[in-house]
Amino acid sequence: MSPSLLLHRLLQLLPVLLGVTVIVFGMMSLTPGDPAETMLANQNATPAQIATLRHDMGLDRSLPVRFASFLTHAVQGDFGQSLFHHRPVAAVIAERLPATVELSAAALLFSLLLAIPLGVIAAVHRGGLLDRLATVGSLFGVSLPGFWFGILLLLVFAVDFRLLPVSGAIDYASQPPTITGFLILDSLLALRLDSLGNALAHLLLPAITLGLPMAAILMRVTRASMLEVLRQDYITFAEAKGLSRARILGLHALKNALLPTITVAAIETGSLLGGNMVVETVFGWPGLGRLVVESIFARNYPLVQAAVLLYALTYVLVNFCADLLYTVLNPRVRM
Amino acid sequence: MRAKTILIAAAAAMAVQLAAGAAELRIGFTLDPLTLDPGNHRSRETESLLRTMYNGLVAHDPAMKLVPELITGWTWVDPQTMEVKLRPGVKFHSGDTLTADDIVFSFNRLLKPAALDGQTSPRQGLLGPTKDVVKIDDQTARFLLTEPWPVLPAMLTFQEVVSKSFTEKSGPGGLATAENGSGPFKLVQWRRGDSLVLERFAPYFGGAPDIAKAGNACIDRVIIKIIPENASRTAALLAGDVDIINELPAHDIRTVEANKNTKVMAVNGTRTFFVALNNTKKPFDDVRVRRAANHALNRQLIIDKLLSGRAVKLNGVMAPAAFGFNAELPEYTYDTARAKALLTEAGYPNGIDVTLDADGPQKETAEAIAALLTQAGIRTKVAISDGAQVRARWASNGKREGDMWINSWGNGSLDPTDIFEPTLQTGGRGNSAFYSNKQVDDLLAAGGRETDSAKRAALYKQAQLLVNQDAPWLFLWLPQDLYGVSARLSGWSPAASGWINLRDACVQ
Amino acid sequence: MTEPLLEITDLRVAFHARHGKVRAVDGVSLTVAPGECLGIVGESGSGKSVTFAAVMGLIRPPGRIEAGRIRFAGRDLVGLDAASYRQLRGRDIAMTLQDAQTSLNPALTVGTQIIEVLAAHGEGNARARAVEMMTMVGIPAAERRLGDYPHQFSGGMRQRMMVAIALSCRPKLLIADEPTTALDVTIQAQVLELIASIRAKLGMSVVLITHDLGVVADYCDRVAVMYAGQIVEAGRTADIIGSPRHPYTEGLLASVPDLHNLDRPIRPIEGQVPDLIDLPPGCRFLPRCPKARPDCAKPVPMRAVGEGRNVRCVLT
Amino acid sequence: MKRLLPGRLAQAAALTVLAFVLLAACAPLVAPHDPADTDLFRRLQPPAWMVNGDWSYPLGCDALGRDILSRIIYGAQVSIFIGVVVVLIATVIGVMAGLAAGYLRGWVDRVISGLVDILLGFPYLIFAVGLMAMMGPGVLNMVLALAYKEWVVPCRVVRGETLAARETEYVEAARAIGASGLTIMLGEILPNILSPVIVVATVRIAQVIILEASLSFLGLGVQPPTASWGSMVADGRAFILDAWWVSTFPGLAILLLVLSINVASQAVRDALDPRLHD
Repeated sequence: MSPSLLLHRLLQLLPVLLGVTVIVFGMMSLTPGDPAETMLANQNATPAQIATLRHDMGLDRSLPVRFASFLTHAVQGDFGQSLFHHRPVAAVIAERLPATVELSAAALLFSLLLAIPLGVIAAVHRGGLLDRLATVGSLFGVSLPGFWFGILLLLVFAVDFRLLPVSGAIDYASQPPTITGFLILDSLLALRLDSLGNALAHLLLPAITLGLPMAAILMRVTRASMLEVLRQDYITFAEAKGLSRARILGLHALKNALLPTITVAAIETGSLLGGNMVVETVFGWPGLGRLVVESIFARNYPLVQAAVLLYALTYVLVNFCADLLYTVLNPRVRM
Repeated sequence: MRAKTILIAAAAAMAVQLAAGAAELRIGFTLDPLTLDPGNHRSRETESLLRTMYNGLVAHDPAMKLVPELITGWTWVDPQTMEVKLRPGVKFHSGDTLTADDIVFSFNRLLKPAALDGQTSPRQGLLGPTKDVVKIDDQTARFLLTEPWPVLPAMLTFQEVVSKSFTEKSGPGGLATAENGSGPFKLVQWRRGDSLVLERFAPYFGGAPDIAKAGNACIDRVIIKIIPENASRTAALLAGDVDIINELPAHDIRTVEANKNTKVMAVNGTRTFFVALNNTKKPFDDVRVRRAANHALNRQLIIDKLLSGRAVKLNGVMAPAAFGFNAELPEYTYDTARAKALLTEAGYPNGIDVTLDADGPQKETAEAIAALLTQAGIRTKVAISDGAQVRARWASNGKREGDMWINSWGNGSLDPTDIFEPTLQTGGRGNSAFYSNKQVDDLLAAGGRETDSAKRAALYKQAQLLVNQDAPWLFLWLPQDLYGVSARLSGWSPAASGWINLRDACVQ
Repeated sequence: MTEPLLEITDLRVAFHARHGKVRAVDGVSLTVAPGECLGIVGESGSGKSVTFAAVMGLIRPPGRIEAGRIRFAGRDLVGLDAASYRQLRGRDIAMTLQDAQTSLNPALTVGTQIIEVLAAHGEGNARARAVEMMTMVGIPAAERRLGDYPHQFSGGMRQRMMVAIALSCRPKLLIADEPTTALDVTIQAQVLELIASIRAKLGMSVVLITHDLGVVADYCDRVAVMYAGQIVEAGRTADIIGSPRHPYTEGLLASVPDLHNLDRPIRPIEGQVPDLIDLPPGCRFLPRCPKARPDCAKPVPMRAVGEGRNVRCVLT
Repeated sequence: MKRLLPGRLAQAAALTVLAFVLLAACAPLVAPHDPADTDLFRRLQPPAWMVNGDWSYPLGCDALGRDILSRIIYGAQVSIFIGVVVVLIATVIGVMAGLAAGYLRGWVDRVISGLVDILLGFPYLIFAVGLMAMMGPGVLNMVLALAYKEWVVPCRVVRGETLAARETEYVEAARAIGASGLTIMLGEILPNILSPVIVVATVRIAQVIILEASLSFLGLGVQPPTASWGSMVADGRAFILDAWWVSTFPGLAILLLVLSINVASQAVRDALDPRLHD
């Protein structure tokens, strides 16, 4: 992909981000409830004090003024102050972001590692016992409400067997030195095996809970596209060439069959990011999703706006990366 | 293979913990602090956590009696001037000595407009008519009021003292993420949304001498893990991951008690639960209907079943432990015949149809109340919305459209000014019943000014009686605060204030 | 006569479908001599491709070889273990498919696709051999084009590439399945000439599966005509083209334009290929045969009617 | 029908879906109790086969002593209603938008695709939570909150298929004889792309039922005393330590229905997709 085309693609994202901003702003301003009232919920305050608070929160300005102010500041990377934390929104989000990214990436990895082999096996044994087991088994993933399944996992593995921790991202004693803020990465960079193990132990159950529904979807996509690919002449030809089964399935078939899987995985990142908030609550995971839901309920407008913008940006970038990967896998669309 | 590696690594991690954790206490707590700045929040949870690191001028002893903490005592120079004498030798975690300058600085941050980097402290309202705090000498400061406000010492329990030099040094917003209190523990790390790690502060001044066993903390390190989901928090306790959890749900009491390594601890709370009845709209504009509602509800049944008996019935607004509590208020006994008679008398022989508003956390209770009221002829529908939405609907300056709202009001100071005035005075911010009784208003105003304790108590008792007769609310109960603790914990007991006082906690 | 390179005896292949058993190949016997080119002619669905899929060992469930023997270079192939079969495929027996467009993997470079065959069969110096092979089939600048993807080749070049891949291990037998259908006439001729010339150079046998009798006439020593899973007529090409004995062969010949006698009318065969489930025991061409007789409804055996010539028809 | 549902598993799945629909439709006849019948003395009563169980409440009672079986039966109405209605609305809108975008191209496509991109950028749950907070709770608002974004899914599918169908001979033929755009879209293209739409719709019904459960978990569920399965699991999860049955039975109901829908839809998919037939 040429640099100018890359730039063009990136420029195309701007209207999407603007649209997202407008919608969030509109939604939040139409939502009944007031952050100042929420902050002082069930506590005493005089009308004058509430007015001061609303002024300090910037709520006494008209909507268009607020929107214009948000926009002009946002393009400069300033998303304002988080109303309840009294710190810059960017800082509050940045603290929570690594955990969410780590969890989402782990869930994505888990679902890909589970879905692709299962999808291939199911397609190869189409209609057979393995196909049915894989299909029905994977459907369990998509059929369970995540929060309920998460609590069940937690009761079994953390409370009954005590194999894994109940909540959090890492134990204090096992913390790696902060280099990037990503625990797994930092553990690796610092060569701290104990930290890595501890971080992975904390990560395992949330990642499974979050990744399972996606794994089910991806498995179905892989299975279907694998079935399609396996009927292609080039697979017959590869067989006629006397290649090993592993090479035929693993290279000839999979390289073609993965295209739809990647597209769907990128689209499903949206639900993965959304699913975070449920899983994070259950596992006490210090991520962004929980913060965003709390912020919606507290009417913490600046934080919600910035976070949704970030989600949209992530989504758009993930899909952009998927497109790039697509061109690698599929030489025909290389430009 | 991967799973095996993880298990080995997890085991290794646990081993590390055990070696280092001889005197480490872990707490499962519901919410992350919003900020570490004691002057810039209105969150009870944040305050509970900050109180492990910061001290106030005044504290509560286990019996909720006011005791001086950073000061040796307070004296009223006149009804509008209170003088406090600083306890000598109190050290901040930075090693600096706490002086009157710090007190003046801390309170003026709260009082003065735009004192927090251009913003006004949201805690300003908690200091009522206090207009200024001035230094007399290094050990003495005075609170100047615009009108008599005897509840000031009780209200001072909500404010913590920060270091002037540290605050100025750490710059705008600096206190939001850094801590320099004078409490028994100092902050080592705050991993946002995940945990707070505290360590014992050796030069701690020992705390209020009026609270037994003043001295240094027993444990070396505290790890406060944030676990918002109730079931997960209980699970963490049962799994031995934490030693104390707050907000133990009443229905988990049995499970926690059945586990040999855990037990339940309770303390009488300070939060009054009630159903606000819209006094300005049919049918609850009629006192007979409001009384009928009070007779129609079997409160004891709900307390026994939903709250596992861990609450006391209330016939008014005040908690039994609060100042001026009127223990002789008549009770609206559970009596459906009486309720029906009152309804008929008010012109509703066929009962009434009403809606009970509630937010998510109150759903179960609201449904139970609605079911019981319905059985008694007050056919009640429940409407659940998110908290901000219900509050907007019931704002005192709102449209007053609702029928009933299940609500609660905290009273950490255990003084009527903090609960009676806002919820039942005409136009009060929390007066969601839109109740207005001139006599009550006058009594509250007088009580707010009265400096003689006995007279003041009498005024409030009289007001409680009037409210009881007017029944602006469906009176409910005052629940206990429940905690789950592990058997290896000793020396700790929960406080009615909601603070997690960890100074005396020890672990085996 | 020398020992045949490939000998198929009474091969039966069936596919199990939900509503019954499809007898795709029903008692096919044929031989291919070393160096010989055998044409297999028939409409689609006649079982010609399935027969040679069976030879390649590529019958997958729900298909199954029910009976018969396939001998190749002195080895029995039916029931051969998968590993041995894999060694055989691509090295001793190679196959090209109808459409090079779809038979080359779009996601892999042609270099990968040719070198991997050589590597899979333990041939040393794979890269050089690949270039050599590509040059031999007439791909210019072969070395440079190894890194190209199939979509960067023209249709004819793709077909040549496929031939190069198939022949890279110098097989004893090449099965060319409809090598010409997807191509225009000029390229068709080029590809067939290519196969013919390499056949001469390497001395390999070729099985040319096609529905085009013209192609067979130009390139094949012998021909077998298949219909509904059976061979209905087989013999030397000249004999069969010159004097077809089976009404189906006659029909086939009548349905293609005769370049030497353009005045002859083109007559397509009426009717359709029968459903291969629950076939009646008699002649399978019976429903469409213009010369049908009552005894056609009885099973019709294959009969020798001259030197190396067999016909399955009661008329002969 | 036989062609549509190969395999005993798919048949069982289809029967299960049918059974749930029937159960929902005949709830008042089938349910042993009024689902709102509250009695705190029955609070968290265990299922019949356990100690203190009672066969008049076979699956036990919830926190307010309501019969779990009856609530599951009535809850089927709500969950299936939400799933079906959301997907129905979304499919109709999505098909229209997708057809228009794919067939008309130009600015119509740019506007619709732009909107789709914007909506896809929102995590589904956050969008729904935001809308519910804006509109307030209730089944109808929940349907709207979910449908606002759900239509994007069929829209993308239809747009892609329409783009492909646009170039086919039958469409060109129709254009050649002067058929109007609307006629071509609805008469020629739509019937030919219906099968992927149906497949996507069946799968999405299952997804929407789960989403509804997640909204309940976040405190934005249906209004009491109505129970959806999602709200039952969400409310019951609090009791999972000492009364597993409160959340487990509705959870199993969701599992069974969603599983059945998925298995059946996969069979429909395999049957409708001609490319998978040899």
